[in-house]
Amino acid sequence: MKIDRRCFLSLAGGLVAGHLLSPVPWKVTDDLSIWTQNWPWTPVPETGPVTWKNTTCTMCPGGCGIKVRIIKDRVIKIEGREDHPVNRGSLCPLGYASIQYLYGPSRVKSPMKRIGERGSGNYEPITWEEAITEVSGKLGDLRKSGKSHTVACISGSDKGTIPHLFKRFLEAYGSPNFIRTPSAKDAHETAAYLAQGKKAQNVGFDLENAGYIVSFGCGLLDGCGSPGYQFSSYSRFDKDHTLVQVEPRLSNTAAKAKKWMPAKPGTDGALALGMAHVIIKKGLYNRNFIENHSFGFEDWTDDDGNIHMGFKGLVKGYTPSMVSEITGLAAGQIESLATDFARAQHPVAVCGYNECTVSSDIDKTLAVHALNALVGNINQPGGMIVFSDPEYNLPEVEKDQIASDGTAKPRADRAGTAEYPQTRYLLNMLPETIMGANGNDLPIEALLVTDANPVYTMEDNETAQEAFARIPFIVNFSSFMDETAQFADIILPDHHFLEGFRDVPAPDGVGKPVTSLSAPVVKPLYNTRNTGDVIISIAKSLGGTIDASFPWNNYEAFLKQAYNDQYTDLSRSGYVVSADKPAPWESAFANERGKYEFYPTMRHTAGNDDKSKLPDFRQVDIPGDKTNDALVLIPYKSPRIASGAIANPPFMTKTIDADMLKHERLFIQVNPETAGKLNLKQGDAAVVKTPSGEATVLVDLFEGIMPGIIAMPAGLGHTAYSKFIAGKGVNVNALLKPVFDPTFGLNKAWGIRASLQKA
Amino acid sequence: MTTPAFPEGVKRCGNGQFILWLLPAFLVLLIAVYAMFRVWFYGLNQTNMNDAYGFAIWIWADLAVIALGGGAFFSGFLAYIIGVKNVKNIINFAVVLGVVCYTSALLILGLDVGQPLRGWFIFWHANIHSMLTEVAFCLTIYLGVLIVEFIPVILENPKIQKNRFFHHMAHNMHEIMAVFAATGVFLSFFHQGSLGGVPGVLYGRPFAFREGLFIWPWTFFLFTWSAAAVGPLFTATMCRLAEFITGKRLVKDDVYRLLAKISGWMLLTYIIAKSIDTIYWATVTAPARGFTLMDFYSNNPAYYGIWILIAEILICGFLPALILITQKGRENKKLLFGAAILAIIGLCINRWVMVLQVLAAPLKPFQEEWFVYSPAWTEVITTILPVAYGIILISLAYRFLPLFPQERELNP
Amino acid sequence: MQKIPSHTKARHYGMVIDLDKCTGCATCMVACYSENNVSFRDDESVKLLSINWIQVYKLTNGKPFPDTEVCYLPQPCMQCDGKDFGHPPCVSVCPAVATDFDSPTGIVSQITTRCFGCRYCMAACPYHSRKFNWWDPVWPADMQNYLSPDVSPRMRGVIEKCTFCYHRFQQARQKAYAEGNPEDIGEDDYQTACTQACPSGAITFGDLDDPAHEVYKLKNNRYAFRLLERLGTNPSVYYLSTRKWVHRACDNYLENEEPAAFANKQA
Amino acid sequence: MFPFLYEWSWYLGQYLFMGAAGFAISVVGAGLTYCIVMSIIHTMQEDEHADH
Repeated sequence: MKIDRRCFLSLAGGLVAGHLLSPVPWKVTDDLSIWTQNWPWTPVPETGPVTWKNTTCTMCPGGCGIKVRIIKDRVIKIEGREDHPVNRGSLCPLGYASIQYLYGPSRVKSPMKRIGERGSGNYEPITWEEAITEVSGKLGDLRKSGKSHTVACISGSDKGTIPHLFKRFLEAYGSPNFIRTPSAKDAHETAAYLAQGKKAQNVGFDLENAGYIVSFGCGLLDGCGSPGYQFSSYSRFDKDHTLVQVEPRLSNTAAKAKKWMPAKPGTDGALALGMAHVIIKKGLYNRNFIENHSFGFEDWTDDDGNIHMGFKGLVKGYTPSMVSEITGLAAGQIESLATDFARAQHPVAVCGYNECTVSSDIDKTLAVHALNALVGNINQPGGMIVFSDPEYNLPEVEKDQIASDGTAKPRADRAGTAEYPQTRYLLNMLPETIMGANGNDLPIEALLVTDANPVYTMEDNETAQEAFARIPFIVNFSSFMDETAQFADIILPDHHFLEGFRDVPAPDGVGKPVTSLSAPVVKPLYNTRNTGDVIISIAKSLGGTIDASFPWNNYEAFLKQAYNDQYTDLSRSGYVVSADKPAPWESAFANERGKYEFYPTMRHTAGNDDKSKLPDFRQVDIPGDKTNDALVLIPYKSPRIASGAIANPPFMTKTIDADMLKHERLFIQVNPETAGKLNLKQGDAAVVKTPSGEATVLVDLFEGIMPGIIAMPAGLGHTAYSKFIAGKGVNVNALLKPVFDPTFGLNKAWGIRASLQKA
Repeated sequence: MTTPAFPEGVKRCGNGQFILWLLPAFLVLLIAVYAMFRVWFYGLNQTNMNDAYGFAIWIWADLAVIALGGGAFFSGFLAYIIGVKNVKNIINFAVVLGVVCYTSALLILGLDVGQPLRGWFIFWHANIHSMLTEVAFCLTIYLGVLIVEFIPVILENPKIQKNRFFHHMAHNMHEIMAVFAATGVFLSFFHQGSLGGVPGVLYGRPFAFREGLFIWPWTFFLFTWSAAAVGPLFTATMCRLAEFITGKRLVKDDVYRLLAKISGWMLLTYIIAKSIDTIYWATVTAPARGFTLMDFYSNNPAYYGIWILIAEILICGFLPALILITQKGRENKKLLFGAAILAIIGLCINRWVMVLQVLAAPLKPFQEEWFVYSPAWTEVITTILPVAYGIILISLAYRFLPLFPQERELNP
Repeated sequence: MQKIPSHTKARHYGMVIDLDKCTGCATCMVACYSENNVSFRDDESVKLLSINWIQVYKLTNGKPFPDTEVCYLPQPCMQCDGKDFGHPPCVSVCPAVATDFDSPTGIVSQITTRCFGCRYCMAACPYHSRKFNWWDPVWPADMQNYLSPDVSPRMRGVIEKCTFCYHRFQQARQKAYAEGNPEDIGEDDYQTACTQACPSGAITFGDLDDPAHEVYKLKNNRYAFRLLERLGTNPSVYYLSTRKWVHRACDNYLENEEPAAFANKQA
Repeated sequence: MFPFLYEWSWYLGQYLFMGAAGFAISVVGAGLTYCIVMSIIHTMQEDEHADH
């Protein structure tokens, strides 16, 4: 048969019809839908027996106990540990999301050596042996050339055995430069030292037993301090509890407070003095404490017969009407706040712990501490608690001549020098020092960075970055590819906290001496090592007295020895509370009078008059010029943005509200009244300019912010990590600038003058 | 030009001109098909829809196209069941238009679902409570009916007629067309209605929600009624457009006038019912849920506010209805088709409002802002696709099939 | 829709969220992502494209400084009972029975492998609780390792939503069966991930009909109300707030109307 | 759609809906079959005529 067109068509038609009548189309349709239900690119998680393991979260200094759900060596979920004394079941979003860091794209998977420009992120993997040889070789060379004191370590904390190992290493090596990153601890430690006489004390607040909390700008419910502790305390509040928030912006804490008192920013000290004025005037202070355990309340006469003004004399001038003028709050409001506070059960005044504005104003901190002293609520249930770190049971450091000489040299950050004798760490000073030095004589030749991300977190960020760029050799111990890691020459990645051991003492702001243990719940996923082990290895390869100062085979052995007989408890229950009760008044104060000094006699001051010793209110002159920069920019903390050394994991960024971030653009909060004057509408693009820098932002009209003030969230504007956080928003630290306290060197700035213009 | 492939006794343009005429339509079709495959391959992220606008321009186009394609069922109803003879002169064209509209509608539905390969679940795992299930069933079966109605028209092509079987087939199908038409009317009634039910049953959406009869909200009946009223006007308008393009008269004016008269009265009754429905909704249904009428028409970011309601009911409702029911209005062709176009716009506005404004209107008082959406190019081009595809199919049908029985007589 | 099997005790799970307590920290959201394998993308700032089973909204009273107040409102799927316990707005519209009302628990289910993505339920839900998978979910690096086997990851093109952590109910029920007392699912045996996670203790979960459960007491609180209650959706999620403006912000009222909790006061 | 599927429930609405759908399909199907059969018969009759 000849195949003509007709024949072909009928054949084709027949074939189609035949198939249509067969089960083939039905089968294909069915199979296709089954395929869509099992797409190979949609993961099917493997199932298996479930185990739960307890450990401690170290994503922030909060020290929360967590329980980890594990299936077949896979970490499935993290939840708060109900039986942990810090967080009692509560846990912040960062804790929940930290599994994303374990598996996430920003992990550093092996030791790395930089091959590209600083900040370019170009690294090549090297072996641990190579890495340690390189680092110890460099450090050995410096030491030999008499430059051991030019090695510094920047650490996010100075508590716990890992920072201790670094301190110990520097001591044996011969450098005084262990530097802690700025935090609320700076002011609290200093104030506690000045009033109570003991250095390096932990200052916490017993929020779980407090009845009336006056918070001077603390982001108690905004994710500052120890969120788990603060949230769990708050969760137990009932109608008899009162939280008063003093802050110019309606933060989450202010929104949940019984009373929000929007005092002008930077006037908290005056308000505290005003409250003291009312309390003293009405005689509502704790007579027992004032009479028997305090000094300098009344005017006093020194051994030379000079009469000095007491605290009472100081606050005499701070009448409600005068304080009202300074703070912008109504006089009646101030008076009733003071009265309610003093009359309440377990009143406590809290300040600091607002990690995005590390404003370490010693006067303000002393004034707030004094409020607690006035109502006799120091080391009392529901009060301000002061306690020491656990003491480690360790052998002395062996020092050779180089070590002794090196450690005796002045610190590169000028802390503890004649200039700032009462301050322990002054990281903010470092950039200036480095930039001021000439190229051959750098104060820092090598830098070790652990648990910190100063390239991101430091204010006046651009200068800080320039300074870091001048440091010839940077070693970073970060588990993640953060901004500082991108500056490093060598990265020696630590384990994720779910993979390694570490102790977690004295969580930020927590009113009890808890030490927790972070223990591995899964085997290390990548070629990482515990930083403790790495330090010991470096020490060993440097040899000599340095090696001799580290007689441990590994970090675990060191940890066990450090905690000695407490270690069993620590590893069994995951935490120890080192004292049931805080030190009683009789033994709490370590100064020569053994009393709480309202008049801090030890205080290092420029002049020697009473007013400069006493916590008088001194307005901080923030950077910027008043006429051109008519607004004031303050950073704010959101519980949905991790603003510390560690950036947001994807889950947290997912929770950020649409009025905070739009694609890569950040919103700046502006009062509608202010915006009206500037002709700005909701969503407008605008340029914010400060003496430190400028950025393009979007305008968010928010009634809850004081007119004239503009606020930006801290924790965005990262350039490193992964695409899930990098390039989103603006780093507020790049717009801020520190103001140094003339006698303490600490940063007193609570904001910066700024201008805002339509882009 | 005439060839044996063309209907008997009519003139058609040359092949070159015909291809040139189809070229732009083919171009649009090509881009639209590309967009379609993008959507199928990459998923609905290729559109600008979001979680507030789960339904968007496609669903509006779908509803509008089905309503306008309603001309097929209603003229079928008039021609075969009521027996209005004169309608038969335009019924073939109405059927072709119907086929275009309904195939487009199904195509859009296939495009709009997130998992097209599971689309058949709507039949297999049917939830009979869902208006969408009712739509899917009736729509699919009705499309079958339309194709059955279209087959004899195809078979009437002179070349095909030479085949005796097809000749008889065409004849036999014509014989029992009333049965098909009746089934079609039955199905159409339900799917036009259930399309109205789609928004009407949404009791979580007070802008759309209506009380009703048994399981059917009032929108069910309003949608059917409006499709029946405006569908034939659309058929007539498209026919007039074809006359304009071909430069020939295709149906006698009395056919237009007849359709206009029927549609006019239908439209008037519809718009009265719609007004009553709107008033009841504005004064009883919505206030019971805490809404005033103006809540639905204020702060709309598209600025049209209450005007959209005025446009729909007065300008595109009562006005064309009043024109069409008066003899003078029908006598004047410009007025007649002006009114028809207004009515068509009115119908499209109604479907627009019932799909998009329903989703745009804020519900939670703490979210005062309207949800805004602008379609992506993929959505726009695939929404235009039916037009291009319609032009092609209708052109081919016109060229090769005897769509207009009066054409020979009118163009000697 | 379905008959309750006679051997199973009918429960009516619901939630009470204290808005005066909620701090807007979003821990519930993150805990939910982690519990339910919710996917994420690099840009999540467009909330209408972002998958959240529970979403925290920010409400303000609109008053100028310093009388401004802010209230946070966490909103999961309301698990509406709809008219006559069983007809939530979304369930009756789903053409393929991919979502159903589970009478034994009062929970609205979502079968993602059944759903073909018509999004009619999304249009039906006044709360925007239903989220569409516009993209294929991707877990970068080794993140697939943290996925929980209890909840199937969803594929592109389907709707997903809060299920009140139904897998936890199943686990509790299994445990109860294993212990030989299938009826005995206590309040603590079944809690949703967000309830457990809330660090402020603002969320309470349990059987709304069981007087022994905390939610029973709380839902009868004078200041309890439900979101958009007047639509007749009959949600199983209750909110508490003593503030009138919050009540007003959560439902629609004509000018002369007052929220129920405050209208009675005057009478 | 069928009683053996999960979503089937034994009640009037289900019968009405599926009944109506089935009815419409049957009518159209039957009509079409009738036409085809009749056309075949007619064509064959014609062929017989032609043969004569």
